[in-house]
Amino acid sequence: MSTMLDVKTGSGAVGASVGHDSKVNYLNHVNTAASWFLTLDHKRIALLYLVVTSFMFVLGGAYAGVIRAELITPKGDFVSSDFYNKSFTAHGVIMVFFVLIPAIPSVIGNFCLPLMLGAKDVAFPRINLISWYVYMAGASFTLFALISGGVDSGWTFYTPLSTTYLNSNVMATATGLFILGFASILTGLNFIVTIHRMRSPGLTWFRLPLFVWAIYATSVIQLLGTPVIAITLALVGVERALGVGIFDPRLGGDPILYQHLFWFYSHPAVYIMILPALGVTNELISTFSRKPVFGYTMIAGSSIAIAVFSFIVWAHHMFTSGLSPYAAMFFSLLTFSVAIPSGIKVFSWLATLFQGSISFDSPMLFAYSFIGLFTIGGMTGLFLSTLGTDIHMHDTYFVVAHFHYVMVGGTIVGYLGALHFWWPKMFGRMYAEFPAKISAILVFVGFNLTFFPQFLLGYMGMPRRYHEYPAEFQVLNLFSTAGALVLGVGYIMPIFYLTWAAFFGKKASSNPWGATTLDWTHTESPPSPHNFESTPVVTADPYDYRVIQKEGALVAH
Amino acid sequence: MWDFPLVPEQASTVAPEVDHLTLFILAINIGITALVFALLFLFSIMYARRSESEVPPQYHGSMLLEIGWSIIPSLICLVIFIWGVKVYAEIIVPPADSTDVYIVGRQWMWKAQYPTGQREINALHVAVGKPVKLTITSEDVLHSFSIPAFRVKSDAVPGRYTTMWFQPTKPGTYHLFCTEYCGTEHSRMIGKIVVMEEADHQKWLSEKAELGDALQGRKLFSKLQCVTCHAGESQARAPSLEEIYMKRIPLALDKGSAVAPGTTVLADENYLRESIRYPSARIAAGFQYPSIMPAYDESLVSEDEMFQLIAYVKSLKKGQTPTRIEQTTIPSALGAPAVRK
Amino acid sequence: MSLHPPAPAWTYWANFLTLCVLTVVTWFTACQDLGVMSTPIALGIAVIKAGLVVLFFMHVWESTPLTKLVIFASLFILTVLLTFLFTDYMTRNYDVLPPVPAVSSRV
Amino acid sequence: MSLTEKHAPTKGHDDASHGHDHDLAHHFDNVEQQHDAGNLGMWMFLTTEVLFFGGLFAAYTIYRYKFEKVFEQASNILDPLLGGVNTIVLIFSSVTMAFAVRSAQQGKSKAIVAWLAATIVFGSMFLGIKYFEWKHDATLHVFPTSDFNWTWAREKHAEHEHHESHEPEMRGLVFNSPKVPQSYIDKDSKNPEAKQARLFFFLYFMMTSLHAAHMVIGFGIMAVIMIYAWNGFYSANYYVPVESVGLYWHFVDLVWIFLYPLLYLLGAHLSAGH
Repeated sequence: MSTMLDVKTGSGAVGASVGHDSKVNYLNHVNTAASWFLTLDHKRIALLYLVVTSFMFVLGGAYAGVIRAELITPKGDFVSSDFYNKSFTAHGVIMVFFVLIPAIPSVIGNFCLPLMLGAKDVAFPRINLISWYVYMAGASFTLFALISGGVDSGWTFYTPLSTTYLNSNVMATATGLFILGFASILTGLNFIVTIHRMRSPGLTWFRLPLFVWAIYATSVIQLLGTPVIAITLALVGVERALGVGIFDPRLGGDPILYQHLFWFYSHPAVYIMILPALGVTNELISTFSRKPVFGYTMIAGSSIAIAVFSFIVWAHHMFTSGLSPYAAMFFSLLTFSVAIPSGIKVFSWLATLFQGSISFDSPMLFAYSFIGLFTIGGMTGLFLSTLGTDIHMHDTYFVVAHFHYVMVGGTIVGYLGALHFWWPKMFGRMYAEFPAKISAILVFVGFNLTFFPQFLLGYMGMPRRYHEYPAEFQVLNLFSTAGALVLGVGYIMPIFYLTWAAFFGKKASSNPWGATTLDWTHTESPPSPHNFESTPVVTADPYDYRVIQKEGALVAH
Repeated sequence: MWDFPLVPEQASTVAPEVDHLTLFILAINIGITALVFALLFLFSIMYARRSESEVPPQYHGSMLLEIGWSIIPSLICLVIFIWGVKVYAEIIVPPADSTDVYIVGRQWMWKAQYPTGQREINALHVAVGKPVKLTITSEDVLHSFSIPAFRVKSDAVPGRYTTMWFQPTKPGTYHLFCTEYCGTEHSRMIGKIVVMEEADHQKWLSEKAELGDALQGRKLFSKLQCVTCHAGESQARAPSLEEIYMKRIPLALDKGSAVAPGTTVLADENYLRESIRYPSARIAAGFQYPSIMPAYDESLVSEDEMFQLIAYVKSLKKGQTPTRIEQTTIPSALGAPAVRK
Repeated sequence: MSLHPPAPAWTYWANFLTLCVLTVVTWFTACQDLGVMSTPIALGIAVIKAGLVVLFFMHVWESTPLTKLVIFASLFILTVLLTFLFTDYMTRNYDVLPPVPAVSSRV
Repeated sequence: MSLTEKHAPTKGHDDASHGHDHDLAHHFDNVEQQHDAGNLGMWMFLTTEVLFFGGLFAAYTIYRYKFEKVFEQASNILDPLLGGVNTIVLIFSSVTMAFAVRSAQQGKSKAIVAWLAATIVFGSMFLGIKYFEWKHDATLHVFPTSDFNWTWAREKHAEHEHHESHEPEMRGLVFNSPKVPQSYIDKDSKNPEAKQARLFFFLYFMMTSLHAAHMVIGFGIMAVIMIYAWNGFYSANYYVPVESVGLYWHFVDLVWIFLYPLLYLLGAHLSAGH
């Protein structure tokens, strides 16, 4: 009974449950270079991803710093326009393809999915490792492109600019992204098969933690969307190499077709980024309010609905680009369909908190931050799906602010929440709570200070991707840059205290938060190399906090 | 430093419409966001954990609530959508009496030309209260012609025309931006929209006047020997172009094509342009495929000249097709050229 | 023990012969001038052939509902891609809504 | 892409001592689970392949809609008879592949090797015919590079149709494309249909070469599987790799079944009378 109380504090005093000092775990059972770089263990592969995505995040953040520094003054006096264009391209490419898309599925998903399913590993451990190497190969090409001169097409590679008019490294970048696509596909494939085939006895679909549903929906999009961007980038490459005009109007091609194919992937890609974060939030809200997620079935269904709807709304990125007005109306109407499942999730979380027992540990602060920012990001999407207002706001800073609220305020904050939540499980050690709370607050405040002014800038008409801008926009841009500084501090802090905690933190118990899913109740912190001593048998719904109390299952292995 | 604007100038007839819709959506935004934040705050205070062994009631959902928060947002969205389409229709459909202005974008400048021949770069002078319809294209990459004060925007797509229109309501100078990323100097592809009182605008027009577009087009029409076939007679080898603009043209059915019987095409700027660049693409009923007309690509008819030809075809009234040997007088409807000072 | 009992060999040969016949049929019909119907006929035959390959060579005839769902999902998304693209391309040349009366009469 | 996830008994994680039977990787509970996972994984992979080719099919559909007549004329340049023969050759390789999988289900290792070898032979025959088609295409100057010439292609194609003289150029393996006279290049530069035809041939070469690349990759995987099969690696309990390469090969067949009418038969009626 009272173990939960002790365990919760995560202090070293929880001797009752923590006897793993001497135990073999996945981190210490063998420690050669080969055992890391050729590992087939999903947990170690997750850590490999953690290291490279963190590196990429810092790199992409540095480019964001260049952008914000340049925009302090209206004149282009900090960097040249060429370097500015290369900076926002690099920022976009790195953040979208190398951080946001893989972050939660490849790090958190890889680590938690088999644990949550009661499986020894993912279905195809070797393919899991291969996908990390494919990611590395893609990253190498792209970094090579950046180092050897950069690319200035924007992350969208719109034709005919990217195919005919630029002489920067479009080819190397496109090749990198083409390769990277396969990493994404292989991860998604692996997860779907794992969820279908590797569940523990008794773990029926509606007993799955909601994070698993979210990862499932994400994987479906990865599987069905990514090949289209791969072939589209291949066409861009071939067009550049051979001068075939598939997207070049001078040679009979249609540049709008490129946009169609590009957004057919890149709109669903937004949901590849946000769905896992939505899944993480379910876990956090439930755990820290000790209540089952309100409306489980609706939330699970809404994840799948978002995955399906994401494929039918892509042309809302093209309302001003010469799309037929009839198609514009069609896609505008469909776009609203995505709003409904997103709304369901937010309302359900509120209902989960209602009458809960809420504790404000740092992961919960990130979850709160996520709900707030995701709500603002989602609601401002209404302006952009509405035809009458999108015409004015399209390609302005309003759009920039909107998608940063969703992709950074949503995905990155959700990712930080997930890292703080599962860090004790990953490394068996607790981080210091105080700096974590400070970081959560700094990220929230800094984020809003950075991006809220951009809504106003956008409505004023400031176009995106501008190196110089009219003087009247300067004040708001100053706010934005100041906010970026705060945000930067909020992001850098966790790198230090989490890394420190991974090696020197206090020992964590197997279930410091009192969570109810298999990853917490049936594994050690850190888990043993094969996760479970014996295959767990599931007999109850995922979020039942009474069971935990009654059976004292927190410490039962 | 603190007097900076937060809302752009409302300087066109659609601007207030867009702003009303924006305010409506904003109200819904603020309402729901405030609700979410308030509940988060309230629940955090009311239900903060009181003891470590506390177990709250475990319930799993409420069908009524869940249906409620699916249906109500759907209805709100539907209202926003319908209103949005209504405003969109205003934004994209120009009034019948709009003045035409042709816009060509290129890296990194905007060229504007009036049917009466005036040309300017990175600027557009228009009269207050007069609707203006822009026909836009690009010579190289994608651009986007954006006037925030008018709440309108349209991409410039190479190889085809897009249109937009506005009716200024307030004299002044407003920003013109390129909002589609177009390469190194993208942020310098800016200009100004000068809205003048009508009398001032007339004065400006007469000062800047050159040979009218339609007249230029007429010269090209003779120079390129279009008149040889488009003779305006029923026995001519090519369709008459008189009063063809905005008519529905029945298309020729030819062997193996999937053109359904009775298919017509609207003879708008895009069709006229296509028929000059790719004559065989869509042939009027009664004429042979492939077209006997040579195709006029960019090397023969530039984008600027294309606009002049189209302006001429648009101005062509019944019986005005010139004979093969130039002898008719210039039709007055073409906007007689003012003499330059 | 065998996971799946193999299908009788003659089913494969019968399938092969049907596919060959259909190939000849599609070649023959394509050489006739069938006007607008030629493409639908050719694609219809291709769909039948594809169906035979999927059902018998790829054993979907006797596979789990999940496999069928997977196939349906990919074809569904492919159909969305192909058809939704046409909402743009097929309506580009329509009249853009009825023209509005002149401004002078509106204001 | 073979979803080979079986570990040899001594490899894999260091707990091979759990008493698993020989055919089972450590993280699976039983052979059915292992087989179903592999099978599902392969189907998942094929869905991505559908969408991979789907992007090209989408581009094809749009341009065919826009440039309908030219696409028919361009398609007419291709030989529907050779394409048809190739279709049947490829279908036959699918049959041999189906028998390879059938042998695997029965646990007959040597038969797997034989049927896979037959599949490679007929697959190679397909590529061989393809090679001679491309070689003919080279003489017609339809490769969608700057060398493309639509005027030349139509003229030479018409000559071929009249003289029925495919023979001389079929000899030898070297691609041989005579130089196009300047007058043809000038004619092309004034004819926008040349650009549209070039788009058709771009799509034709892109799709068929992507298809061919898939076949070559398939050969590689089959070769590896033949070695494993020869050494008795597969059994009636464990044949996921054989089944997966089978699914893959049938998919390659499926793509061709659609490419054939879309590319070769589109304009076949134009020369129906000759």
